[in-house]
Amino acid sequence: MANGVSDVGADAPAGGFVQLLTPDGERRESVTTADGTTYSVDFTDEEYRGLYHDLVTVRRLDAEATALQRQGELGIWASLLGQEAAQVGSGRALRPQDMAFPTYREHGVLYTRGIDPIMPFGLFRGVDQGGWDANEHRFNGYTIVIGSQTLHATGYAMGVTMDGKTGTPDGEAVIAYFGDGATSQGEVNEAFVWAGVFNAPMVFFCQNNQYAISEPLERQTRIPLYRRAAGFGFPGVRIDGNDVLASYAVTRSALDNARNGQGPTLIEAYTYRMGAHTSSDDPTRYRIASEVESWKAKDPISRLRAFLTKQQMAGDEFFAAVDESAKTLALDLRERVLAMPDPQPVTMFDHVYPHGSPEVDAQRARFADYHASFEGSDH
Amino acid sequence: MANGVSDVGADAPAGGFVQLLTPDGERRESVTTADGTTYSVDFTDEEYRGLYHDLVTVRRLDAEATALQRQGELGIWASLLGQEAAQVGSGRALRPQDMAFPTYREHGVLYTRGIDPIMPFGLFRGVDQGGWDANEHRFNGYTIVIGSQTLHATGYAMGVTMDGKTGTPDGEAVIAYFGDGATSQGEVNEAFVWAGVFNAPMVFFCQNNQYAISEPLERQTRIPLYRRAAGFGFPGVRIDGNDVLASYAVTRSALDNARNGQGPTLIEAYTYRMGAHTSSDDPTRYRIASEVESWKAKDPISRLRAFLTKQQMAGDEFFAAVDESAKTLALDLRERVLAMPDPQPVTMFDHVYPHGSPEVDAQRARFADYHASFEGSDH
Amino acid sequence: MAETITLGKALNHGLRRSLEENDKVVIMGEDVGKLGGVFRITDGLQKDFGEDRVIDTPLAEAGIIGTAVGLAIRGYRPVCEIQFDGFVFPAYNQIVAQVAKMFYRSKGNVRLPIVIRIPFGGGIGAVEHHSESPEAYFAHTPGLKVVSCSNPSDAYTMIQQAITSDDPVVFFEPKRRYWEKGDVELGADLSGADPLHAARVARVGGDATLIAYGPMVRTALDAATAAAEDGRNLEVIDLRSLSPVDYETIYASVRKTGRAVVVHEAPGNIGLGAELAARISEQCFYSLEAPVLRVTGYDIPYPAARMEEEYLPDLDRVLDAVDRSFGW
Amino acid sequence: MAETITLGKALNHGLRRSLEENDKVVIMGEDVGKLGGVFRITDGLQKDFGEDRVIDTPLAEAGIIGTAVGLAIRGYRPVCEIQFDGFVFPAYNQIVAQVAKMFYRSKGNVRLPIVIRIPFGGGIGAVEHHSESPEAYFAHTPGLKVVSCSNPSDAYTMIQQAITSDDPVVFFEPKRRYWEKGDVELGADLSGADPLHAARVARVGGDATLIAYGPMVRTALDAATAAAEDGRNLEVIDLRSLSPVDYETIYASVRKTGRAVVVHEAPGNIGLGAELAARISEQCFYSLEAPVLRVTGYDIPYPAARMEEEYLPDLDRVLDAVDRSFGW
Ligand SMILES: Cc1ncc(C[n+]2csc(CCOP(=O)(O)OP(=O)(O)O)c2C)c(N)n1
Ligand SMILES: Cc1ncc(C[n+]2csc(CCOP(=O)(O)OP(=O)(O)O)c2C)c(N)n1
Ligand SMILES: [Mg+2]
Ligand SMILES: [Mg+2]
Repeated sequence: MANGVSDVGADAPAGGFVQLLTPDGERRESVTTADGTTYSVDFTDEEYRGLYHDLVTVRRLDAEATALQRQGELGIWASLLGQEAAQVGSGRALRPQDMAFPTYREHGVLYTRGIDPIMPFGLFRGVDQGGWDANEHRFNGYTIVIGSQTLHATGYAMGVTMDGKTGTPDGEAVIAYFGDGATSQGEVNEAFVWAGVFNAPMVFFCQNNQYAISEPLERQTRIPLYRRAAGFGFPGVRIDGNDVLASYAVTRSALDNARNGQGPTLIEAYTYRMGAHTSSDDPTRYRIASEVESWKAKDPISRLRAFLTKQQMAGDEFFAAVDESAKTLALDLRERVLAMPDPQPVTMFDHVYPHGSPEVDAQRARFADYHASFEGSDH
Repeated sequence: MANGVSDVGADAPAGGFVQLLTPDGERRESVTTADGTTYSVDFTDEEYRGLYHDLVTVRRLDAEATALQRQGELGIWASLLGQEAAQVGSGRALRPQDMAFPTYREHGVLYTRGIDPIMPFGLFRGVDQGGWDANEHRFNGYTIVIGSQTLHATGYAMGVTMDGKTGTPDGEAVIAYFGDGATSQGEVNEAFVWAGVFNAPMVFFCQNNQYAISEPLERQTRIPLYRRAAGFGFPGVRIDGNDVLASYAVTRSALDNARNGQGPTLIEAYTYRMGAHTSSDDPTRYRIASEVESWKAKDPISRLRAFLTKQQMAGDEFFAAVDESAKTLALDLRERVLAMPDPQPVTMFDHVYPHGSPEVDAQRARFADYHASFEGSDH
Repeated sequence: MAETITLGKALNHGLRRSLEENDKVVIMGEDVGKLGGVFRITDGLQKDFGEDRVIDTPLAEAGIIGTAVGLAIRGYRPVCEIQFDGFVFPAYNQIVAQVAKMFYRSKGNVRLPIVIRIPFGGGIGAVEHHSESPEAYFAHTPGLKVVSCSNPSDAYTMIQQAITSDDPVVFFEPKRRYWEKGDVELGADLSGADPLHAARVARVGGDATLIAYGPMVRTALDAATAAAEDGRNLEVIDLRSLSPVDYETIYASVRKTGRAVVVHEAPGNIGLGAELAARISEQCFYSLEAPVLRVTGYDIPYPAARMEEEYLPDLDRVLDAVDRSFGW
Repeated sequence: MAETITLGKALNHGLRRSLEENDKVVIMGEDVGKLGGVFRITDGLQKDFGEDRVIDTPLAEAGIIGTAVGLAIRGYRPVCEIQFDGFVFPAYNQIVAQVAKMFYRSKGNVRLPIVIRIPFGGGIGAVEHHSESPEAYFAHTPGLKVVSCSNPSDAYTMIQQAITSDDPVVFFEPKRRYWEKGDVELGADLSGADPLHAARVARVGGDATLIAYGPMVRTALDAATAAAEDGRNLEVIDLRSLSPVDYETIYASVRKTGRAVVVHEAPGNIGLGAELAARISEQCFYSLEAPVLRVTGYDIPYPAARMEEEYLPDLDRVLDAVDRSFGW
């Protein structure tokens, strides 16, 4: 129940965080938090390289999306730049049976679930609003209204318990993603209430990227966010969100606690949004370049690269190959995004109700008639 | 910032509470909580007797209201039976310049503000919906939608700060009342967020009477409620809500902290709703008689009476006089409630908008015409 | 076997049967367990089906609906009770932005078979927030289906139909009619019942059409009885479904009678009556002998209990409107 | 001095003047400070008036409105920004149960001079929740006044009038028109302006009446221009106030033209157009040559951006309705 304030790395915020890989690429064997929990990872060289591969790939895909947006091919893009470690680490920590509830920024988590990265592009291009099957992908639809998905995740987790799928090492667990700004929403706090009362098998994963659009963290709280959990009766742990190993280790542990029947955990991944909030945003209006600069030194990818290099797990050839494969994937993505067909306008009448509605049917029919009346004219 | 878990009285819940007067009427000189705060009171004999007077009076008035409801003179009544100490103690702790935001049950607080106890009876009788001037009485309207008033109180407290009325011993402070059930509402948690971020000069006073209608506390939380505050960055203190001295001492201290610019405090008054939720409720469906019985032994009035007797501050004559004066007040209240005129139906069109509305005016006029058309008929 | 039971009891039976027939059905809300809800609609269900099927939730309406969404994604069929009409608003965001839209957003991949039960309307002498008629807020929202029952038999079948349906349904219960009795065929096969979205001609007549739903159906029927004494034969339509509305039944009636009066408790301005009047005016333009008239609550907050009788549409106001229609 | 500025800039000027003239006026919302709001409507105001007057709030809409209520009780005049239409719902409970009702509940003792600014409507190619038209949810609620501006000059005066008013006002801003320019008399005395609740005849004509508000006024005017080429002279009414509606202006027009078409982006079902159609049908029963027709959004969730042009009423659909009216 105690809060997981860990030993303080040189770059840690007051109160510390769990860090297994320093910005310089130094590996700490393990970290033990104040409540006595020890976090570590036990990866093979191949797995370390795999994480690097993921980080580079999701960053590259993100960059491609940013470019597509600038070229007018996407209506908007919510970049994950800077948050790759938080997402890849936590995403890789999920077991296949687990269920994730993202916001609109979890492209990295999506990728780690083995989902085709094009999946959310319909939404950002404006051809649909997501449109995927949450259960098929064990990955809920992107949720735009801040915080709402945390309640969905909690209800889903209650269902996991009701289905008898907790209490064993191969039970199911649920993870809900949200931002620092979201912690102010009533609904998110209600999710904390519910999760506590029903001992829901879930992990609340808060990516504290220091901003909610233009508003810095102190507009949402005067104490570190991970401490919120204690007020609801479950543990909160802060991690170095730019450290993929810490993100993996702590999320894996929290998920396993959940699946074993030990209830919820809040993880605050302390990170930074390196880019704009979305492509519509202009961060120069509210933050100074030196702040961004200082976070560059904590980059999640370069530290893993330094580590791999020092440990001689990988060399230039590997890094080049990873860049190349990421680029190939990105270019493939680009092509497929450009090829996305515009939806037939009449399809906007589809999927309003599972059982349909005579009213919607009538409107669809009138719409079709009306548009047919223009056929051949210059409309 | 630490939570105020105090030494544990024999009847205290796990984790303890601040108690200055035991159920047997034993006085503890002072109590020091884990964070080093010492709570005490320094009352004259007259003041002790005054508190007793208040407790008895508000209970008697409450009983009269219950009777009036049973006789069909009130539509509903929300009894404070059992919660007199929490309300009188905290209410007396308010300074004249302070502002209170009640729920629908704070008749005792209302009384301690020197307000005519008939004020809320229009609401319960159904002749109006409260209808008083919040600022004139430094006592907001009764709020029925659970939790909403906590945000109003927080906004008001922000205004106090903006007016420069904090930071000195004669600054203003704000108190918001709510129940254990209310702590689950998103809006209440948003009030905690706001109060923390804006360091609002306020006290959140939660009367944990163990039930939200039929639902016991464990449906709202798995840890003590006072600990919620720590998650938002301000202190939480639990008090023996049946001890008027603890209620006074801790509330006074928290209010003074607020007015001095030290920000918010959450007080959990651990108490018990001895009666039904409201006159519409049937508590036998969800709680056992022995539970109620066990709380009778912790009655807020009998312990103060025992104390006054032991300390020879008061004797039978005084107690009889108090009963008599309470009775007189209650009978006067009864008479005045019975004399409350039914509202003229056409007044339902009043006060929809400060600046009026042609639409409402037109409807009022049609209403008047329509009813005039029945004049002289047997309608 | 037909039994004569109250509307409240009929709902209780319908919920019980739904719990029996599909173990994915769960009931959730404030005080729905031991207490059986403040109106006892879920009386005895927790005892018989357990705390996992009939769930006393924390006191937060957004939480109730938001977790129901998650349970529905998981494959459950939550039936959520909102304690009173005036307390649905904390859940409004979840209802209009999530419940109503997830099927659309997911291109039909995610169904949310959620029923949101709301006791609504006035006439019980209650304090503020306990007597409101918020149905238009939901009926205006695409993606939600909205229904209201008016009698025990419909209560029994419609609640089961709503639970069986994969559409999200907001189910308005006429709280002042909870204690009114009627015959109910308990255990009857639902396939024989009227479809959930069909209106019903509750009384056949040829002179004018009264359109009502929920608590006002009784009022409309009483008005029709009174009008019959004056020699006016009124047709009464019980809408049953507020979104979508079964317009064909309405148009057929109005084309026959040439006059229509819509009755509801909710404020008139942009209420359901506005839509009905607009549609009827358009679709029955050449049949109408008089404009469609509305008898509704006034455009003021719901007043204190001692004024509610004058606020609520009653027999006299309905008859007055009928008179005005004939006087046009 | 008249200046040619955008609607967004006009609002900014109006807010600035309100902040200058009454130090009880405070602006609050998400990102309204340094960023100046996502649409820059509050640009520069925090810099000039300080963090106590222009308040970046935590990310919670119920909190914004709920604390505004408290500030108003304290004597402040909060102007709350809701970032987008689709994000007002977490605050819905505070708006309909508190803001709308406190004056009534308190028998006129507690005034809440709160303005809730909501950029609304579609046409900007945005993702879900950023293009909605929720005005009917508020206009149906007694106790709220609801307005919408359609051009820079109105934007400038109406925002000031709303802030000066003691009524709680929901102020809908046509976001797709933020960048459209018009002449504004900056600094003009408000007493010379149209009252906040008056509709305006935006174009005089005798053949049919188009009724619109907010973003659709431009569309209606364009349609009228196009119709003029076909020899049809359309009158265009800009409602400006959605609750209450200035019906006298509307009735006068429709009695003159005999035909009315209402245009709005919101779904048609129980939208503002329903009320207008119902009222006009009743009050102009003998003047109407054809039923009141409505051109609105469809009764579906707001679709993905690449379909929104077909969803939104446009010049062609308005003209089509005018044709249908004449064809009746
Ligand atoms: C209820 C609601 N209010 C406002 C918005 C507009 N909005 C979109 S993102 C955002 C900031 C979110 O901040 P945070 O939770 O920290 O997540 P981040 O974007 O930084 O990942 C806001 C205010 C919204 N989407 N939903
Ligand atoms: C938003 C809302 N939901 C439901 C209700 C119905 N209701 C009235 S009192 C109550 C229980 C309140 O419990 P608590 O906060 O513990 O206060 P208490 O009545 O015990 O003093 C409920 C559910 C309400 N008034 N408001
Ligand atoms: Mg953030
Ligand atoms: Mg309680």
